[in-house]
This record gives sequence, structure tokens and C-alpha cells, in this order.
Amino acid sequence: MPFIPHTKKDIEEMLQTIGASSIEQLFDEIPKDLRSGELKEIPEGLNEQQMMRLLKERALQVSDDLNFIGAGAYEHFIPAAVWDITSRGEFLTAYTPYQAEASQGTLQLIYEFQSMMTSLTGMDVSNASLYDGASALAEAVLMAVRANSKAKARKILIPMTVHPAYRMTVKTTVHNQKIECIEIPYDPKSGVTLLETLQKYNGQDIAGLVIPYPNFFGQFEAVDALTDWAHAEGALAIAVVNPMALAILKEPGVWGERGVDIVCGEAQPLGIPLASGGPYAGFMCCRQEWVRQMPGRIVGETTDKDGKIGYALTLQAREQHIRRSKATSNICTNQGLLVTAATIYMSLLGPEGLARVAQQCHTNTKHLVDQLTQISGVEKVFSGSYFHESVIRLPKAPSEILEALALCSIQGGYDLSKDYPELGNALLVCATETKSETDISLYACALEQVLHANKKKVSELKTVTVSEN
Amino acid sequence: MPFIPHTKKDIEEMLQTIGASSIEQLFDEIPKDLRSGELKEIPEGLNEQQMMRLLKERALQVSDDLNFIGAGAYEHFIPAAVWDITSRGEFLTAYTPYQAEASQGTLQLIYEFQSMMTSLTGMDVSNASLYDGASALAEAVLMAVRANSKAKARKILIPMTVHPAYRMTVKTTVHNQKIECIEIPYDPKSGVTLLETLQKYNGQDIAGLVIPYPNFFGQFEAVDALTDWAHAEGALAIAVVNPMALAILKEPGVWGERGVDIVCGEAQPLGIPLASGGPYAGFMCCRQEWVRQMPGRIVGETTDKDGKIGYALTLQAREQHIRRSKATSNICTNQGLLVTAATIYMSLLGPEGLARVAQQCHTNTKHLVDQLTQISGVEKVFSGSYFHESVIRLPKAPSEILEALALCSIQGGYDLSKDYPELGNALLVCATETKSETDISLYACALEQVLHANKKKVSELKTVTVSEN
Amino acid sequence: MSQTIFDKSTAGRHAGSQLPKLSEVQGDIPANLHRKTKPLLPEVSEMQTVRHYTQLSKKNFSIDTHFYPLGSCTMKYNPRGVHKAASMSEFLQRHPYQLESSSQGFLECIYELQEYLKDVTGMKGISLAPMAGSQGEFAGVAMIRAYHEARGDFERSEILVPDAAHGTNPASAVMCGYKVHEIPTGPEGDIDLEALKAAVGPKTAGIMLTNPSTLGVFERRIQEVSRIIHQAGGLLYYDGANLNAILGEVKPGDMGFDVMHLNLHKTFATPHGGGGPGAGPVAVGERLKPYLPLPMVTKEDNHYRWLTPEDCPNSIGRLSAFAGNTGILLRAYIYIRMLGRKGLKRVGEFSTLNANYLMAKLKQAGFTLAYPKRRASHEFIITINPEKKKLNVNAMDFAKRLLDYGFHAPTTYFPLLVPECLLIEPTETESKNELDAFVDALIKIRKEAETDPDLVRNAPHTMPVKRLDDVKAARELNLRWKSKD
Amino acid sequence: MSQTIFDKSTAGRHAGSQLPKLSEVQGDIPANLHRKTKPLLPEVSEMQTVRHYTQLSKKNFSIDTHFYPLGSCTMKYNPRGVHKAASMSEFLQRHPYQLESSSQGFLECIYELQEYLKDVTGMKGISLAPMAGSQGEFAGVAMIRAYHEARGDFERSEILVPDAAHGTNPASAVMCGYKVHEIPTGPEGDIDLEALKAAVGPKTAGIMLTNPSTLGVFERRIQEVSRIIHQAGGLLYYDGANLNAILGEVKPGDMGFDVMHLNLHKTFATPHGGGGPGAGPVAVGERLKPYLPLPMVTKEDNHYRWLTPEDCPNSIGRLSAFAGNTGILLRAYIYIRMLGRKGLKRVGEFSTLNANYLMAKLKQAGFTLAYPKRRASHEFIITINPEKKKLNVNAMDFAKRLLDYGFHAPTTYFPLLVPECLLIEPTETESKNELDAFVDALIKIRKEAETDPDLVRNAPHTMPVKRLDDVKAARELNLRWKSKD
Ligand SMILES: Cc1ncc(COP(=O)(O)O)c(C=O)c1O
Ligand SMILES: Cc1ncc(COP(=O)(O)O)c(C=O)c1O
Repeated sequence: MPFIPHTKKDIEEMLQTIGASSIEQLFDEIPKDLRSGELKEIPEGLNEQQMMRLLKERALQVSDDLNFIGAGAYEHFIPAAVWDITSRGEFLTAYTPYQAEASQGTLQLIYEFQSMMTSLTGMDVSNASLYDGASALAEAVLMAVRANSKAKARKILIPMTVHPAYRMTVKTTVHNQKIECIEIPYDPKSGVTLLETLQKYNGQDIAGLVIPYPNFFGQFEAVDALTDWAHAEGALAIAVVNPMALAILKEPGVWGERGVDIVCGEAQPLGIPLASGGPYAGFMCCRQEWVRQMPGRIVGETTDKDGKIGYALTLQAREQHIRRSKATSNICTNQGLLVTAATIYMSLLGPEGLARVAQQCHTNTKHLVDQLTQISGVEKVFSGSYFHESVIRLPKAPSEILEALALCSIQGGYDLSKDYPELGNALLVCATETKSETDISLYACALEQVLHANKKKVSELKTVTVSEN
Repeated sequence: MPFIPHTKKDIEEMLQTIGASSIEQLFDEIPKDLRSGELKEIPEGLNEQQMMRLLKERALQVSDDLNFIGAGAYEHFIPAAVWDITSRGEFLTAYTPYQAEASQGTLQLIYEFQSMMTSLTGMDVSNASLYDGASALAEAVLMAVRANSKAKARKILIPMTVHPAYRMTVKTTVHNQKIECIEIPYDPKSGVTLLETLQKYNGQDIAGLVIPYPNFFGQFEAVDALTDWAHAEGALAIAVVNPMALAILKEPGVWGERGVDIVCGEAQPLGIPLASGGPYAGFMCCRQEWVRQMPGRIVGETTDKDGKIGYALTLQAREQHIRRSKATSNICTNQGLLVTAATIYMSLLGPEGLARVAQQCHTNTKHLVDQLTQISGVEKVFSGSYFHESVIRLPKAPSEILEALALCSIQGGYDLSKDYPELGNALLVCATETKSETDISLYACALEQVLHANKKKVSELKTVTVSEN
Repeated sequence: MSQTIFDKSTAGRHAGSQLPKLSEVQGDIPANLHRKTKPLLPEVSEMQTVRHYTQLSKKNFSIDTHFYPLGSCTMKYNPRGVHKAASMSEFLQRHPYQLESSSQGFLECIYELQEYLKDVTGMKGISLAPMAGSQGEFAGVAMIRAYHEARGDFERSEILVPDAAHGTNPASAVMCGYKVHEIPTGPEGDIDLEALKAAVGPKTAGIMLTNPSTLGVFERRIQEVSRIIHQAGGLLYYDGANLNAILGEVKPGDMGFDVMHLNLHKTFATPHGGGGPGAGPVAVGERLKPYLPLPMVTKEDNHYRWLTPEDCPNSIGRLSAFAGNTGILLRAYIYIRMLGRKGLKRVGEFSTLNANYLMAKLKQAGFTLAYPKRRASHEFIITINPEKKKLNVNAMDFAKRLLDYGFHAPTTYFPLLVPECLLIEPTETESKNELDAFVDALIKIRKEAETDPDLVRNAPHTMPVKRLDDVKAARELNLRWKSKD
Repeated sequence: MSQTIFDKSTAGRHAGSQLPKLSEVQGDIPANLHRKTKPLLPEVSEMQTVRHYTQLSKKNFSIDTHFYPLGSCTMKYNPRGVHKAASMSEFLQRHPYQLESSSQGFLECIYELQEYLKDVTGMKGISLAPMAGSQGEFAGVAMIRAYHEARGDFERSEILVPDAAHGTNPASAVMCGYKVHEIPTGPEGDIDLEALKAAVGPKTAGIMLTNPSTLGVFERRIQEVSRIIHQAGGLLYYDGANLNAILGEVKPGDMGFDVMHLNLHKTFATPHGGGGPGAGPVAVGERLKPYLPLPMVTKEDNHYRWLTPEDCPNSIGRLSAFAGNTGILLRAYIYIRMLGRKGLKRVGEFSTLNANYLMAKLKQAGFTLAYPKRRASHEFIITINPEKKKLNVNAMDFAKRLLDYGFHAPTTYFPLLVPECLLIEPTETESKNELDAFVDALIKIRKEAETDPDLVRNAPHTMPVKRLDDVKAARELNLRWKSKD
């Protein structure tokens, strides 16, 4: 019996103690007509060996291509130490740290995570994670509405330069509470939100303004002006950021005159593998004044009976297990293990390492865009600088081109034509620090071939050693 | 500086404390003319990311074929838990447990390993490992000579059915001490050592007789008769065994009238990956009376100041760090981590699991031999039953056939024609419990094609799901 | 000893082999966008990081180290093989937007998991999108709202929730814009049917309950509850946190539930990670299928693909940027494949056997059961109220002292309606020996409470810290490390 | 608490998902060959195994958890990335007899490692076959014997070994059939040259020494030693255990050594695994090349292959069944690739800096250096003799008390010629902060020895067990678990 330790003798003795004649009898309070028959769809069990072979076969049907997709999930190099330690049983198989004295490992780690995140974002307070970046933004919107002193303000402005899936998630989450999300169009030249566009909401009951940074196109919004506009309008400024970018870019805590109110985003770039989109970890930081509106767990330093420093979950009166229907959120299980990985990752990289990763991602993407746009028919879509993603326009439908690139073992980017039909055959591309010069040339060469079917063959390039990055 | 934590400031302060002006100065006791120049053959360093890519490229040049080779190293399924736990830093990065109080984890584990090994072999005492099976046999031979009361006996009989590399290792090790190894031929029909062949050594100064089980051809030696012959001749009986086989086969402790004196062998089948031949772990067990002749570490149970049970290295007076030139062996560093893996493996498998693995290996190999010998021109070489390896004869040179099979992603066995030219085009094949019916058919089919280039194609078979085993 | 990583930091130090090589030309991010201050991240060597977090890990209790009978949390063994298989590089490296044509092996697993979970729950449709139980609840209640509104019924403003319910239930209802109406529980742990009847009406959007309930007993009149709610036009939501108890025995779909979530991190053995991640798939009967959240996987001519908003125009939408906690889904899939249909049924059987055995032993030992006339489900409640009255040692003291004995504490002070309660869930993966040892420890602690009550009141004594001051933590908020100088 | 796995075993229990499926027909092993009794292996569940060995691991000190300044052992950080790269499935699954044509990527690594190590040592030939230092020593001395015998010189029956040498040196010489002649050490740690001159002669096969020696000092007159030995017709063996100190600074080949081993598990950071595995490649000058043990890898026309006995007719032969501890070789290779030529040189520099700093600090703190006039190499010795005389607290007491302070003890009572010695080797991967903390601990312990000597004499107090009775362990031999019933 996989994972069940009972011997025949155990079972007999246990039933005897209970005073039951069979295990079956233990279910005698369940109405007979409800007892169900066999599970039909579930196959016979496999031992670990059989299972490993099955899963290896499945894995073989997932190709291991060179990846140039970004769009909210970024391939970074993850040092071996990160998951070696994160996978230790004591982190992996512990529950939420309710019994603080038996959970000091997890609790201190979260406290350290909070310290790192507040510093990266320039905020006072961080929570211990939310599900992912998109749901974190949804929670930030709810929080802004709760926190905003203008009691009736239930409108949130969300630029269309926010990740489309984030916008959908926010909508799904907040519309039941009759909060209205107003989408703000972007400037088709620069791919960012213009202050002019916001002006028409002057004087309205706006609870919050969302500021993506870098935005979905990889471009830099005018964060100072946007933050100040929000504050001038009595709205909360909500930054949704890539934490990796903050290693080199101005932190939201110092945007504009006063800094933003809430910062949220996706911690995936910090040591969390792509893994088809999850588990990742949403994060949220805010200014001290809003701490009691914060959703999710928070860890605080305290002392024990002997005055020794220790850590515990705190401000639990915000949470569902204490406050129930009056909680700041329904979240309970969060993404603790990913926080563990992110904390170890940030510790290994340090300020210098993180800055270098961010810098090199930028450099590589710029190099990629330069190379791709030298191909005839391929052009840049937006002016202005970008972080580590950028939009290019292709002469044909991206979906077709992406399938053709996949035949060269290249995942070429994110097809924007569905979410942003107005951009035409637009593709969002990304080259993180994991890409070498050769990788980038390989992509350029493959695209050239797909579009113009000539020039050097991809296979030639492939023999070049790829360890030079 | 990879792995060196010093900052500039640290270095300055440290030099100041030392009273040196530079690190260079710390080497001033070394004669100037000895100071060497740059390392020339060593390339520039790589960061972890670059290194991982380089090694992945190297790994891609090691093919991941279906493996039917045995010959002393066996592919068994290794449960994930084995190396998950073995790789924990506390096991992986500890030193030899000299400070017993700070090493109870390793020490108790070795004590448990010793308990398991003595029971598997039917002996009284086990050590904590030697390097590998071959060097363990060499140590067993030295031990037999030391232990043997007939002071002048320096002859050891080694059947040719012992692994050829083991015989070479023994020779390299013992000939410096003027010990003579006499090789005993096998019966060409049954592939085992006949008692008659030994009779000519009756009454000679034989210190020990080596008994391989199963022998290198996979066949079963007449262990009872051989053991009794040795004892009748005043020689020690040394069994060299596959511990996996002992899960179902009679343990050396009960061979013949009195059981053997020393059992050694290779622990690799117990949860240790093939890994090109190492690190593995040699083991050695013996009867109580020989314990002080044992080479290697031994752990014993003892008590602490409070009378609480604990574990410590014991009988250290046998060892080089105490006894120096009078030690039982020069061994110091052994194969502790592999012992860790083997212990966890045996605990996970238990007596039932281990017996099933052994049984299924036998069944699969029998099935393989049946299928292969149905191919015209392929025949069995020896009569009698075998454990999980067997010798077949091919119509062409095995080396050629093996290269051809490799093109079908099959590693087809161990070519015996160099070590045993008298057997002709002989090949030693093995199918452990990791092989499914399909795998075995795949091999048969590939061999058929290689030999006769017709019938069903290998590629057809390959599409059959392989998770059925 | 309990230094933070920041205390170990020295300016200018770094883990050299983690620094990427920089290209010579470094792009063109305008200088005014650069950050002015170095973020407060540790500056430590690789070994310092490894040592610090390895040492921290050792301060945790966990399934891999301790019996962890935390009620309502199903802390069972998390198979190492499952973790390994789900960690194969092809799975870890797959970008969420990798083309479907390059991802069939992954999509196949997800698709089959959908099918399996429908079988297990007796439901007709499923979305694996929710990232934990509470998000599943949110999605389920949002679908209930969508269903009523699609029928033009905008009057239903209330969700009924039994008083024993988990905190996420009322919180999720409120997140969906509903008011919460609490329904009391009867003396034997079943819902008070009269109160229920009195509460239902045209405002009732639905009821959320779990069965067996968090009181550790099976709601015997579930069919009647279902009838009452359905007659009033409401829908029934099933909180799947306790599914472990009835796996292969009863299906929520057969009990009359319209929508439910599963906690894969409980029932399907995915590790809890010190707080998460989990996954909370939401399954529905026929009526709610159109509203399921995205994404889902469908199979067409042996090709697997994601369903799009165009395929599901009435979906409540998305709950996350991508496809939820897919790594956890993969683990649940693998776990199911390992157990198979027989193994899954045994989970229900043996988790129930273990709970009833432990309950019987504790009763024999003189502890007070909250529901002495009932069978335990996979968990049960004892109350320390008698001990508290007699010895002034409370449930929390017992819980903390258990830590000294090497057992994680049961859930304390939940459900709220049983005073001084310990909610005990042993799960099926613990052996009889372990359960016996746990009973022995509780007996010893009670003896200590009689002879040396301060020993228990001041517990724990052997943890890295003694009992912590929660009040101080909340009053003197210290939520991040600050340099002392 | 410290139950063995056997104490947790219950007859008939097993880890179900580890049982292979059996075929129906089960082969034909004759019944008389079957074993009659079930072997005493634990019968436990998978979770019990995981929990038991996870808990056991927590009782160890290790590099990943503690500063471990064990002299002569070079306990430095073992990079996690190296372990991961060497654990790629292609490397782990490769059968030792897999065809060369299917193994080029692996053989390339091994070949390059051979080349790199020749560069590092200044030697002309190398075999990676030996599986640890002591096997390297054996192989080296066996080659010395083969060399003399090939020249028809059968008279040389002695190997000289300084009294400070590691125990493996004399033991290895004896295993090769030599007698051992000990050479005394002078007051400043150098070899007594007069004694050496007196000892050499026609019986001298060679000398084994390490430089820097296990006394933590560099043998300053090594060139003279070399001249004396060579003039007598002997050869010089270099014990490479201390190579960390001089990596990139001096090459043994340049010092005049003819043959040496390296400890990859020391200098090249492969983890020591609680006792092993290691690898002890043996490198030689031109004269001994023909005798190198098998196997080795050669490169021909960009193709890598193993050398065979036919290629090397004078080889001393094999030392193991296959190619030695190849997994360790791979790790050393990867480590070298990560450090590169500059990084390797820094190892020598910073291990020396750390040792000299620690020595200076301890001297300042009033501890007694064994060789106060000398530079430390990568390690150094203090003697607790003054403390012992004054306070009756000895080196072992200091060592055990250090455990309570969270530091692994230095090597104690070795080398044998310094009384009450602690041989301290910090390695280059420790930070100044850590070294300072270690000094503080030693100062505190000395204060304790003055004020409360029993506290130190009875240490340790915080380990899983108190001080263990070694005498009892040897006298009442209990070497395996036996059932109590
Ligand atoms: C009964 C019950 N319902 C709901 C939940 C919420 O599930 P999750 O923590 O996955 O959000 C839990 C878990 O804590 C629970 O025990
Ligand atoms: C100086 C010295 N020489 C030789 C050895 C033996 O090396 P190994 O343990 O690898 O056999 C050691 C290690 O213990 C040592 O410290």
C-alpha cells in the first residue's frame, strides 16, 4: 500500500480498540445511498519506477527550446544552491508557521524576505506573499479602495500597458464588489501612458491609479508624473513592478513628490523557475500608514519569555482565520516556498549580482532587437528605451512565424496580435542574461530564414559552442 | 572571487594584524627560485551559469541509451528519497566522524549499515566501507593472509570466474607483499569452478580461497563444497558477492559446514548510480574472530556520561591514524556517502522489496536470454541457471555488433572476447528490474536487424509505451 | 545564534560565481531612471548563504521530521518521487506561453488531471486555475453569482455559512460582494436544520459547507440540507479541504453540491512549503460549467490546447496571469497516478481508521471528546476545558508542551465553537506506533499539568526560542531589519 | 529519541511504491540456493525512512552548517553548482563499460582534468585512478618499487618518513612491502637534515613527505632534501594533502618530487560525505610514467579513449574495478573550470592569509603557538600544554567545548609530536567575521577553564549526546543491532 504503513496486525488491533469490525463500519454515519462506487477514470496505480518512466515520456513531449518569451515570466539563471536548500524537507514539508516556536526557520526567512522587498521597492512594509503578480495587483486594487479616505471612490484607472492577463484578473476579482476598472489607452508612438490621457479623469472619484514598471511592452512609464497626478487627485498610486528591474531602476518609494502607496508584482524573476506559469509568488509592499489594510501574512520580530529575539505572524486581526468576514482578504495558503527560493536567490546575488543580471538582460535584449530589426521587413514598434523586452513588427502573422521558429528549436516571443490588434503583426521579445551572443544570432538567423529562406543555415550556427555567455 | 568572501577592507585589516604588507609576503619562507609562474593549461574561470551550459553540452555527448551491460555495475531503480536525503548538507559535507558527539547522524547510520550488511551476508561484523568491490577483495586477501594461523601461507586461489578487473586489482595490491595469486580455471560447460580442479592444491600452503557469487558469468558456484574444501585445507573462505543477490540467495554465513570467513563485494547495486564506475562502495564482513584483522572504519554502540546510548568509531587501534605502519590497512577516507545512500536504499526497499528486485532482475534476464537466443546464430554458452547475467555467443565479433546496436540507442552488453578469448564471440548480457518487456523486445529486434537486417523495424517498436514495466 | 542574514553582511562582499559577465556596451537606460541607493540586500558569500538558510531550516518542524497532526490541514507524507518527477527540467523550463505544439506532454498531464478530479468529486466540469483553497472558494462563489445574474436574479445577496466553517468561507463570500449569514450547529455537530430553514429565502444565493465538517463529523442530513437550499433557489458550495476523509467513499456531486474546490496541497499530498503553494481547483455540476474560470485544457483529435475567452464567453475570467500553480497540479497528477484508483480509496479508509483509533485511545485515556457519540471522520476534536478548569492549564499550553515531546501541535482554538479545543488529524500515512507515542505524550503532559503545571504553562522549553510574545509583535511592529548603526 | 531504524520496524510493513512488479513466470533459480531466513532489514514505510534519516542528518556538524577548521582536512565550501552539474542524468546513468563512441563528453572532461592537474603539480604524467589519498600513496610507492626493480635494483627495502607524517604514509609504505624508517623533525618544524643524511643509503627506496608539512610550516630546505635523497638513488614522494596552501605558488614537480598524489576531496572542494568518497590522483615525473596505474584517458585525432594494458605494458595495474571515483573527478574538473587559473591561485593566497591571520589573533590572545617563529601555511598548530599544566584542562576538553559554541573542533593530538596540539585549518572560504568569532570562543573557553574547569572537562553539553565512552565502545564490542526479544 503506497504510503500507508499499516500491517494486517495493526489494522486488527486498531479496529479492536475502536470496537469496530471493519474499516467499512467506520463510515456507517454516511447515508447508504450516498456511498459511491469505484473510481472509473483513474487508472491502476504505478510504483515509483513506473511513474518515473511515464513522466519522462511526457517530459520528452515538451520541447526544450531556446526561449525568447518574456511577457510576465522570465527565464533567469537559478544558482543550484537556491533549490537545494529550498527543497530541504524542513522548508518543503512544513505548514504555515502557526506554531511560531516550532517554525522559527520559516518565520525568520520571511522576515528577511520582507526586509529585502521593502528595500527593493522603497516601501515601509511587505507582506509574506500573495498568489502571483496578477492576483497581487487585484488585491492591491481592493486595498486601495479600502484605504482610500474618499469613501465612495470605487474607480480604478488601469493603463492598457498593464499585462492583459493582469487586467483580466483584476476585473474578475473586483467587479463583484462593484469596483469599476477604467482602462487607459497608451500613446501609439512611445508605448507608454501620457499624462494628457489621464487629465480627463481630473476631479472624478478615482480610488487608485495603477502604474506598470516596466510596462507590458518593456517601456518605461513616466512614473514621477503619474504618481504625482494620482496624489493630486486623492487617488492612491499603485505600482506594479518587475522586482528584477528595481535592482537598477528608481524604486517606487521615491517616485514623484511622495512616492507611491502600494507596490505589488511578481517575484518569479527572483529564483523561481518558469514552470509553465506557476507556482510563482505575488508580493506586496506599502507605506506604514496602510499596514492594517494589507492582505496576507506578515511576520514581525518579537521576544520570547527570556527576552530572546524571535519571529511570529503578526497583525493577524487582518486575516480570515481571526476576522472571518471582516478580513482584508480571504487568502490563507500563500506561496511560502517560493518566498524561500526568492530570499535565498537575493541573498546569493546580493545588490551587485542582481544589478548585473538586470543590466545584462537589458543589454541582451537591446542586442537582440538590433539584430532582428536588421532583417528586412522587421521593425521596432515603439520609440524610447526599454528594459528587457521590446515590441517588433513582423511582415506576417506572428503565430505562423512562431510555429516556424519552433521547428528551429526557438520559442520566439509573445504574439501581441490578439491582445493589441491595433499594433498589427506585433511580437514581444525578450533576451535575459541567460542568452549568449550565439543564442541571439541563432534567433536572428532563424528568423531571417523563416522570412526569407536563404542565408546561413541555423544548423551551422548551432555547432558554435554555447558556453560563451 | 568565487567562494572567497574577503573584501578589500578585510584583507587590509588582516594583513595589518599579521604585520605583513601583502599576501605575497606570507610566502616568504618559500625559496624564491621555487615560486612558480602562471598556470598555463587552466582556462579562465566560468561563473555558475557558464559552467552549467558547458557541462550540459558535455552531457549531451554522452548518450542516454537502453543499457544491458552488467559486468560488475548494475542499473537499478533508485527511489528519489535516497539521494534527496543523502545530498543533505549534513551528510554530504561532513568529514569522517572523528568528533563523535558532533557526528551522531553519520555514526548511527553506519551502525545501521553494519547491521544490515551482517544480516544480508550472515556474518558477525561489518566495516564501514572500503573503496569498491575490487579493492575490497584485495583487502580481503591481505586480511586472510594476516589472519591465517599457518604463518607461511601466502598463496591465494582465485577462480577465473572472478571479475577480471577484480583479479587485476588484487594482483596489483598484494604482489608487493609477496603474496601469490593462483588463478583457477573454470569448467567450459557450466562456467563454474569444479571441485576437482582444486584438488591439485590439496595439502599446499593455501591461505585463502576466493568464491565469487554469482560469478562473473552470472552462474552459481558450488559454494558449499568450495567453502568446505577451503576449511578442510586450513584456508580461509572469502566470498565475493553481489549483495542484491543475497536478498534471495543463501547467505555466505551458512555456506558449507561452518560458513565462510570473510565476505566482501560491491555495494553499488544498493542505491548507487552507475556513474561511470564510481564512486561506489566496497563492503567487508567477517566472523567475530577476525574482527581485529579487519581493515577500515568500524562503528560501535557505547554510552555517554549520562548513560545514554551513542555511537563512536571503535577498534581504532587497527587503523593507520593510530597504528601507523602496523595498521591493518592504509585506508583513511572511505566511501561514507555511498554507505549513506545504500543504507537509505535498503531501508526503503526492506527485505520484501530487495527480494523482489533480485527476483525480477533474474526473470528479466532469463526473458532476455530466451529472446536473444531465438535469433539464428545466437546461442547460450553455459548450461545451468544464472542470476541476472548470462553469456551468449554471437556469430560475429561482439565489438562490431555493440557499435551497431549503439546506433539503435542500445548498449548491448560486455564483450568477453578480450578477457576470455577461449569463449569466442562471447557477450555478457544483463536485464535488471528496470527493463520492461518492450525494452527487451527492442533489444532482440535490434540484434536481429544488426545480424540479419530484416524483420520489424526498431523504430516501430519504440513507439510502444515504455512505462508498462 | 539567531543572527539575520543582514547581520552577516559586509559591504563589498559577493558570491563571485553568481555574478553574470557584463557585455562591454551596456545599453541605454537613461541615467535619470537609475536608482540612487543600493538596495539593502545581503552582501555575503555563497557559503554564508548556504549555511545561514540550512541552519534556519533546522529550526522548523515539518512532515519530513515530525508527526504533524494539524487538524484541517492534512499533513501527510509528500512523496519524494513526486517532487523529483515534477522537477524534470522540461517541466521547470517550460515558459507559460510556450507554443501548444511544443508542450503536448505537459498539456496531456493537465488534461488527464481534470478528468481524474471530475471522477473523484462526481462533478461535471472543472478548472484547475485557482491557486489555493480560498481562491477556489472565491471562484466558486463568483460562479454562483454569475449563475444567478445570468438568470436575471439580482436579489440574492446572502451566503449562508455554518458557524463551524473555516475563516476563508465567509471571507470569500464577502470578496464576492455577498453578506454572510451564520447558521448554528446542533449539539452533535450537525447543522441546526430549523435555523437553516428559518434563514433561507429569496435572498439566499447559496450555502458554503464542508462535509465532513471542521468539527470532524459527517453531516448526516446533507441530503435534506441540499433539498432546503435548492428549493429556495440557492446553490450548494462544498469546501473540499476535508476531502481526504471520503476519497473513494462519497462524492460531493452525489451529495447534491453544485460547486466545490479541492485542496490539492492537502488531499493530494503536494507539500505545503511552509505556507504554500497550494492549488484549489474548482469543480462544478452541469449548471455552472459555462462560468468556470480560465484557463482549462481541452483535447481535440488527440491534440491538447488551452481554452480561450472566445471558447468560454461566459467564464468568470482569470484568476492569475498564467495557468495557476501548474507545478502543484503536476504533483497532484503524479500522486494520483502512483496511488491509482485503489490507492485513492485507501486514503479515505486509512485516514478514517487512524482518526477513529486515536480518538478511541484518547477517550480511554480520559480525555474529553467534543462529540463523544459520533464517529470521527479523518479528524476529531478533544477539549481541554476540564483540565483548564481543574488545573488552569489550557489547550495552548498542551499544544506548546507537545512540541517539547517532538510532536507538532494539533490545530488549537479552531473551530471556534468548541472551547479549548484541539483538532487532531493524523492522516493515513502515520503508523500505529506513532499514534501510540502521541497518546503517551498527551498522557504525560496531563500528568505534568497535575504535578508541575508551570512546566506546561511555560512550554516549550526545547525549541530555538521559548514562548513568544505575540502581543508585543503586534504592538511594537518590527517588520523589517534595520541597521543598528 | 535515538531509536535505530530497526526499533521502528514492524514485520510485514513496506514502502509500497518501492516494490517492483513481478512477472508471472519467475525464472528458475533452484530452490536449494534460496536463502532460508529473511535478512534483518528494516520494515518501515517510506515516510518513516525519510523522517528517520532526515532526523539523523540533523545530528551532524558539516560545512553546510558549521565552521569546520579540521587541520589537514581542508574543509572548504563545496559548491552546490558543482554537485548539480556532476549529477546530470547523463553522467549518473553512464555505465562504466558504455562504449567510448557513446561517451565522448565524459571522456573529454576526464582527459582535460588530467592535463589541468599536470599543470597544477608540475608533473609529467598522471593517473586519476586512485580512489583516495591513501590509495594514491600506495600507487605512488608501488611505482617507486616498480622503478627500482625494473632497473634490477632489489636492495632498496626502506621508505623514509618524517615523524610528523600522516599515518597513511607509513601504512602505505608497508602495504607496498617496505620497511619504514622515521626521520625526526627539528625545533622549527623542518626535517632534521643530519638525521636524514644518516638514514639514507643503498636501502633507501625513497622518502614520503608533504610540504608544507602537517606541522603547518613550509619545509625550507626542500631542495637540499631532494638532493640528499636523489644522490642516494631514492625517489621523493609528495603527499598532496596540503596542496591547498601552495596552489599556484609552488609546484611539487619544481621542488624535486618524483611522484605525488592529490586529494581532490580537499584541495578541489569535492564534499567529504561524512567519510568519503574522495579521489587521490597520482602524478609523476618523466621517470615513473611507464608505471602509472590504469585506466587513463588519451586523445587521438579528437577522439578520446581509455588506455589499455596493451598500451601500458609496464603499468603497476589496476586499483579498482572500473575507473576510480569518476564522479569525484568530474566534480574536481568542474570546480577547476569555475575557479579558472586566477581563482586557483587565490586559493593558495587566501587559505594562507586566513591561517596566518587566525594564528596572529590567537597569539595576541595569549595562546601558545607550536612554531612561533614560523609563517603559517594554510594551517598551524597551537598547544594547550600550558593550560593543561595550569588548569588541568586538555586539548580534547577545548575541542569538545568548541562544539557547544557551534564550531567543529580542530584536529586534536595530531601530529603526534606536538603535545596537546590543536591543528587549525580555516581554509580560504571562511570570512574574517567567522575567524574572529572562533577566536572569541577560544578565549571564552579559556576563561571558563579558569573559573569553572568542570564545565570544560565535561563538555560537550549541547550535542545530541554528552561525552562518549570510547573505552567501553572498544571493550564491550557492540557492532550491530540485535533484537531485544
Ligand atoms: C476547512 C478549510 N477550508 C478552506 C481552507 C483554505 O484553503 P487554502 O489554505 O488552500 O486557501 C482551509 C485551509 O486552511 C481549510 O482547512
Ligand atoms: C596529510 C595527509 N596525508 C594523507 C591523507 C590521506 O588521504 P585520504 O584520506 O584521502 O586517504 C590525509 C587525509 O586524511 C592527510 O591529511
